[in-house]
Amino acid sequence: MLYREAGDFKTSYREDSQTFPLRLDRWGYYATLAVAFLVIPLVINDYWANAVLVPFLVYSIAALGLNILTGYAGQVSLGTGGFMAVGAYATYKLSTSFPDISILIHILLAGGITAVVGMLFGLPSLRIKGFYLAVATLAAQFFLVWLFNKVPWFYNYSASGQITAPERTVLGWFVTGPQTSAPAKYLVCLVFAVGLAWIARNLTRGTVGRKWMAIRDMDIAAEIIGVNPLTAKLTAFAVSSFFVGVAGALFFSVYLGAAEVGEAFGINKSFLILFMVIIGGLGSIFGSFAGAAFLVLLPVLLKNVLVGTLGWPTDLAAHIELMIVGALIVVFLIVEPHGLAQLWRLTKEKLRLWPFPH
Amino acid sequence: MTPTTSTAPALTDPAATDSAVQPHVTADGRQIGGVLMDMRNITLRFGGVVAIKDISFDIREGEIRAIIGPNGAGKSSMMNVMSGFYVPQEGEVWFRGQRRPQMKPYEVARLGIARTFQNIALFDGMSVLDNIMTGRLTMMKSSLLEQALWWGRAEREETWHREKVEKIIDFLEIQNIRKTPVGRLPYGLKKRVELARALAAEPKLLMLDEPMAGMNVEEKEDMSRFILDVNDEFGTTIALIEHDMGVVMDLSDRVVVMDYGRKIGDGTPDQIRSNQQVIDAYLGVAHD
Amino acid sequence: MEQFLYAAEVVVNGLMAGVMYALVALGFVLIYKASGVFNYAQGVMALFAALTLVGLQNGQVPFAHMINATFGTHLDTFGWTLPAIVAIALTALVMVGLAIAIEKLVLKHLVNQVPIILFMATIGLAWFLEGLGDVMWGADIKMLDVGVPKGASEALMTVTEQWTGYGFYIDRLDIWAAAIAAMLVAALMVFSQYTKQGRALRAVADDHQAALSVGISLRFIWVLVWSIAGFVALVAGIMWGSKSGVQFSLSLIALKALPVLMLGGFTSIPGAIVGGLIIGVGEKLFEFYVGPLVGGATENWFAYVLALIFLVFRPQGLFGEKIIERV
Amino acid sequence: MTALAEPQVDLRSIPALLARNAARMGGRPAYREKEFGIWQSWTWAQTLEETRALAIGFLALGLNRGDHVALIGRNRPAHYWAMVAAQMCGAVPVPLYQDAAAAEMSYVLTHSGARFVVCGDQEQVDKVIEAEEDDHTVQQIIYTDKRGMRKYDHARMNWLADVQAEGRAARQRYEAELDARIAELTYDSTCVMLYTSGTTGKPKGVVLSNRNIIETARNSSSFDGLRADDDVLAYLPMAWVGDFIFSVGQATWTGFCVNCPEGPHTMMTDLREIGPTYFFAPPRVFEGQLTNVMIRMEDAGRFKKWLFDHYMRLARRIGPALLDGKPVGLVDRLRYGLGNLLVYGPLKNTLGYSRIRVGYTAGEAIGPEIFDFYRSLGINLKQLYGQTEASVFITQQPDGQVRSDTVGVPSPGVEVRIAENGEVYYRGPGTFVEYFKNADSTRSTKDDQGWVATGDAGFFEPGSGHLRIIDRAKDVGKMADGSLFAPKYVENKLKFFPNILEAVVFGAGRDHCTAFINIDLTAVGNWAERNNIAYSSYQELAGHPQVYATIRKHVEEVNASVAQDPMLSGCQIHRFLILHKELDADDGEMTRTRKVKRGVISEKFADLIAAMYDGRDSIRTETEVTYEDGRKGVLKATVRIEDARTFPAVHHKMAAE
Repeated sequence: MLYREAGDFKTSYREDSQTFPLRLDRWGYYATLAVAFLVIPLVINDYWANAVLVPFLVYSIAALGLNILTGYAGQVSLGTGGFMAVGAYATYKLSTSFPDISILIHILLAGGITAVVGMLFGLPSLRIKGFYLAVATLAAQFFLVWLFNKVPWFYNYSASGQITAPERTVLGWFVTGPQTSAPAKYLVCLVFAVGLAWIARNLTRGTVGRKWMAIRDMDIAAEIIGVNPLTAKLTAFAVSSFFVGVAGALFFSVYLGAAEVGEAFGINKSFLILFMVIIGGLGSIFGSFAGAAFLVLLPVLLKNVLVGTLGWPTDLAAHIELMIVGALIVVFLIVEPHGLAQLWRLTKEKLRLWPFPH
Repeated sequence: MTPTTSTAPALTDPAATDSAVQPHVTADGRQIGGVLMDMRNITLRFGGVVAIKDISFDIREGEIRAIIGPNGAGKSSMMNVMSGFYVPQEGEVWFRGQRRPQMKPYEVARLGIARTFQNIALFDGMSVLDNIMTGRLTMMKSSLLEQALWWGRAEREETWHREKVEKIIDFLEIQNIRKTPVGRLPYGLKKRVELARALAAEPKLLMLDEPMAGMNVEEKEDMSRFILDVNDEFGTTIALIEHDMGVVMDLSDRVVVMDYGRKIGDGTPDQIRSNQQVIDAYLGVAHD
Repeated sequence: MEQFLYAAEVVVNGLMAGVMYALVALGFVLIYKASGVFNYAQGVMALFAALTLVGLQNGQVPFAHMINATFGTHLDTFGWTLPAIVAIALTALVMVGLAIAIEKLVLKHLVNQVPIILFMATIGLAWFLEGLGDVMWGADIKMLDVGVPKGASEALMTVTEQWTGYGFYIDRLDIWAAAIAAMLVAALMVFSQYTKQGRALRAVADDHQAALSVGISLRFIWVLVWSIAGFVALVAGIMWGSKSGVQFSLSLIALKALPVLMLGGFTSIPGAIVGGLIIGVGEKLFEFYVGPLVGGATENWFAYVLALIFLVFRPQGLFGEKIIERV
Repeated sequence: MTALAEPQVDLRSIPALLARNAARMGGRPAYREKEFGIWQSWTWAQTLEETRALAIGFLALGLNRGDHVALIGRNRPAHYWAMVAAQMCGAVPVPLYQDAAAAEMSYVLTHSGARFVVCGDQEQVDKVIEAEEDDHTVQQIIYTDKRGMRKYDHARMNWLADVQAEGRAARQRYEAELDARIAELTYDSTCVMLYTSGTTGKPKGVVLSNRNIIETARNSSSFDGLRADDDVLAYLPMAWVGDFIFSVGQATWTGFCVNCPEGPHTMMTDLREIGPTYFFAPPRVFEGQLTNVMIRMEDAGRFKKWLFDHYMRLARRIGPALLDGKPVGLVDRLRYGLGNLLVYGPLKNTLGYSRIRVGYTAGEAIGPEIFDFYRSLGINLKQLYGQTEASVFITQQPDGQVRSDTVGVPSPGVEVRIAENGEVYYRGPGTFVEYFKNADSTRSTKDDQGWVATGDAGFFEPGSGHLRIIDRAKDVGKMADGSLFAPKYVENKLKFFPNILEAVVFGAGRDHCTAFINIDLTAVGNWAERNNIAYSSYQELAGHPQVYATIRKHVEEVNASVAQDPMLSGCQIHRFLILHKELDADDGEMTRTRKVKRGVISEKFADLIAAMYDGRDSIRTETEVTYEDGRKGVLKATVRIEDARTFPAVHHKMAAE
């Protein structure tokens, strides 16, 4: 209905293969960015930053990472939490060891370190597939959590066994530590989220993306047409882990400020992110954001209703939340296995055909 | 799309000289060159079962070479040996004048061997265009970083290969389904897309595994036309498997006939037609 | 000598634990074989079963917490308690009901979806059941006692004392558990070998299409296996519950069962048992020898890493069918 | 742009104009073609380069002054370049109809004596080879699409790209020669030769000079304020004068961009992608699209349907008024705005008409409700009246004075007069030079003051001063009682009904009129489906009683409206039949441009006509038909004849409905 495609034609392959081929979508995209960068920072407050926007952005990055691995390359991973932990502890060690280097660089380095670890745990994927692999990634989850728990070097021998983000600034603004303002937190995460999303798009549209999808859809055929499974899968693990690592770094240093590996990066974190990817839509970048938004907003909503309105005790609310999320997953898988992204696609098709039914 | 350059076979290769057919020009003006691929005394076993028993034959530059035989004759196994997916227990595979060492399938692909599959092996999650683009993956050189930033080679490469692929899309007349997810396509078109994907690799040797299996007459005619056109326009060497004798005889320059893992005939369609063993074999199997 | 005896003791305890793992793993294998579903919820089912059992035994009011929160009432228990055996029977019924519900509400709608989707569904199911269990019976740690004897078995201690001069410490609960598990396995074997349903079940496991064509109702089979799995979960729940109390961590034994499966192969009952034993013994020994050097608690991951390394060399597991790739 | 609108002394030929465009707006897009998934584009500068390369290639192949270069193929930039390149060499381009039968083609090739032929693809090449088997006039065949050409004997054959390459290589040698030849071109040297499909007899080669084309292009462009940033979709046969004026004349004059679709089958999608700003289509295209829209809306949900109907009603009420700039109430304007957001906008978008500034239809009369449908959507669709001999434009409708039943006022620079027998004559800058090698018919058509007989009868409407065409002059006859007989006028009224595809009315010299009807298989077929009426063939459907009933209703409505017009009230149809076969160009019953050939039909179906007048109510008949593959066969059928109610003539003049 809103689309006006007549006259929106492509005279080069570059235009034809751009991310938003339709003019309207393009405008929508730019508008969103403008609002995200120019408007929200002015109006944001601590509640919105901490309860909604910052977690949303951080989880989006993690979901992007997992989506690359699971949605694009077809390798299921339950180790996301563990890899986030790697990112978090890497930033902690780096930023405490080299205080004068910008935290942003540390975060990126943390991503790199996670990528290496990810590749390590990705190696088995060459021999084992499907559930076997999924379960194998649990090894990463448990081993890593255990490691950061038991080896004091990682948390600088602090008594509590916790890690606490040191205060760091970017361009004179605090981005980590207690003095960080809401806009600062938000903007840092936003920059990373947008940048990484852009990179994800570039990777998935091009050569390596096609290799991943080929492996995902039919690995034998892929190998016979010349895709080297080793490199394809390992790049997937590396890139995915990089994203997840950065997410972990931000989660710890910008969002939480202090973290205890067990509860911050436990197995449930892995599942949560997996759910975001499923609800959002496997193999869709938009889906990663949609899924993250959904699972970040839902609890906030429930809390407001159950605790705020009905006045129930929080633990009860938490259990109800478990039930609802669990049920939702099942419902989603039954109704729309391809998630929110697919629903979005369908509505768009309808709009483009309007007023005709088909 | 440029015709694949026909490189002369190494003279060190004895088989090139003592083979049945010498380089020549066919009636309709196609160049038949020297030996491209030479299978020597191939034997393949699965555990105790012998799928292929001591089979030898060669494929020449620019010809259409058919391997036929009743179902279960070992044709597909043979193709899997040729494409390096199965490793024979005995025998040698010579390609372009050199003995091909045991390699991984993806390495074989890089030698310039592309194939289609009996039961379609397309990537259902991708569009027709992307599927065909995968055919050119082996030629893409841009680094991960360049791709991540969609900068420099990454983008140039994409456009360059897209142009090539579009030529093939045009050639196989599938323009109108370019952006359709292959999952939604009817069987006949899927087969065509798979052919396109194989062509995109600009192979020296194109192997077609039962390209007409399960097609109606019309689709078969189209496919035959395309196979001939490919061989004709690009001079691509084609090896194809079929169990339906009729189609093959019109298409191919030379035919190998297999039965129960043995070679029971090898020659021009006419020679094959008059080959008693072949006739028996085909009469033998009622269901074909 | 001393050292060796310690080790031996560790091994025996490992075997006991292993049997427990095997018990949970069995549930997985059954469901996986029959319906191709990798049931992540198996562990939570055990937790749920245990919670229900305790709840029924102590005559708790289900959803009391919630009701109180809404209506400001102060419900807690009905004031009566049930004999263990009755409670167990009722819980078994609940589990069957659960199986039926799952088939009706979930599986039925997910037929011929790709395995990974089904797997995800069971994760969702797990979250749901966990939440449900807590909402129904409250999340506090509960003691479970159905009369299974606990504490060190003096008999064994004295016997070993006499033979080796060192008294093995083995919990009687473990022995019971081992015995019951063994019986359960035997029962299952018999069931699948000699009963009509059992044969149907195996048929389905071998080839869905064929099974359907000979008129076996897939849906019935599903209800059946999920019920059995529920029952197995109940037993496991009882054992672990009486051992270390009924609490959330109980659902984690499911995770523990996963490496067992990887080791034994998802489709093999004997595999599950052997795998269980290996893991049980392995992790105890590892903790015994290596644990102290690295700060302990190696059980958390040893099983996985072991399975992982093992898989790289034998992707289909100990007893799984060999994977032959075709084009 | 205004600078361009003024006539330039040195702009005496299309090549000259091309050079000017390359100089003045070299960077602007000149041609686009949908190929390999995107719109390949050429700027004016590139176009000039390509065209010159081709021209030099022609020279290298030995193209002489005055040679004729035939061209057979779909609309492609390369083909337009070929025509201009031919002019550059002092030769005459002769575009032919792609679907012409071999006989037609060989006649034209021989008659024009074309030495060079440019063919689209293998198919066309085969056709040409077949056509000129007997007398080898053709010396060079140049093909655009290489596919499947490898096996041909290339002794006198070349790939167009190779010719261009040759041209680029031979620049040094031939550049001077080429420039010399271009310089020789005058305002009066021949620009193009177009064969008229010819309603009767052999096709005639209409010679049009640069003056004809350029003057016409200039006048018509300024008439509609065409600009360099306009886009036109070139999809009509290149042999048709309209396409030449739009895609070559006006395009080179104003410098707007010519867009060529990928092929006939993708025409609609390509139309939608480009969204032309200047668009021409014959009535049947608009008809087809409207039918299509209605059919698609059939399956829409209740709400959408309601929305559509509601806002279309609104649009019909105020849409045209808005378009003509007549005063419209604010409320209505707002409602229309809303409708535009919800219905018109999306609809135009899906049809590809969002950007149209100027749209024309001509060649046939268009049904009022079809015409109004598009107008009411806010599409500035207008009518013009023209013919090849006039380089298209005779009369056209100025913005704001658009009606479905007139063809507008004389085009700028064109004089029109009505002879006493009612025939329309015109004279103007576009008036053709002559018929090629056919002095007699030149003389018989064009008198020495340059007046040309259109062969159509019509009259200027008092008041508006718009021209109304009633019929072909020679078809306008007298009935037995001496009253005026204008079959076309009635036939058009009949054809306005979606169910009726073609109609042929008889009655000259008779005491009353009768008619043959062809039903529209899409429309009626769709109706049949919805009322689940099974039918296996056109013939069966045509014979169906319910169909007859509907058609009779239509006929009677027409009679009623004809009765309104005292001049023509005698033309009411007393009896009619639905033909058992569709009238078809392959059977010679129609021209390639789908004009019925009365003569042929009335002798071919003499038995049916007789039956209609001797009062029989059914007749058994046999007809020879040609199938798509060229085989001939015989069609047997029993055709029913029905009576239709007629009305007394009304004797006060009513405003045209």
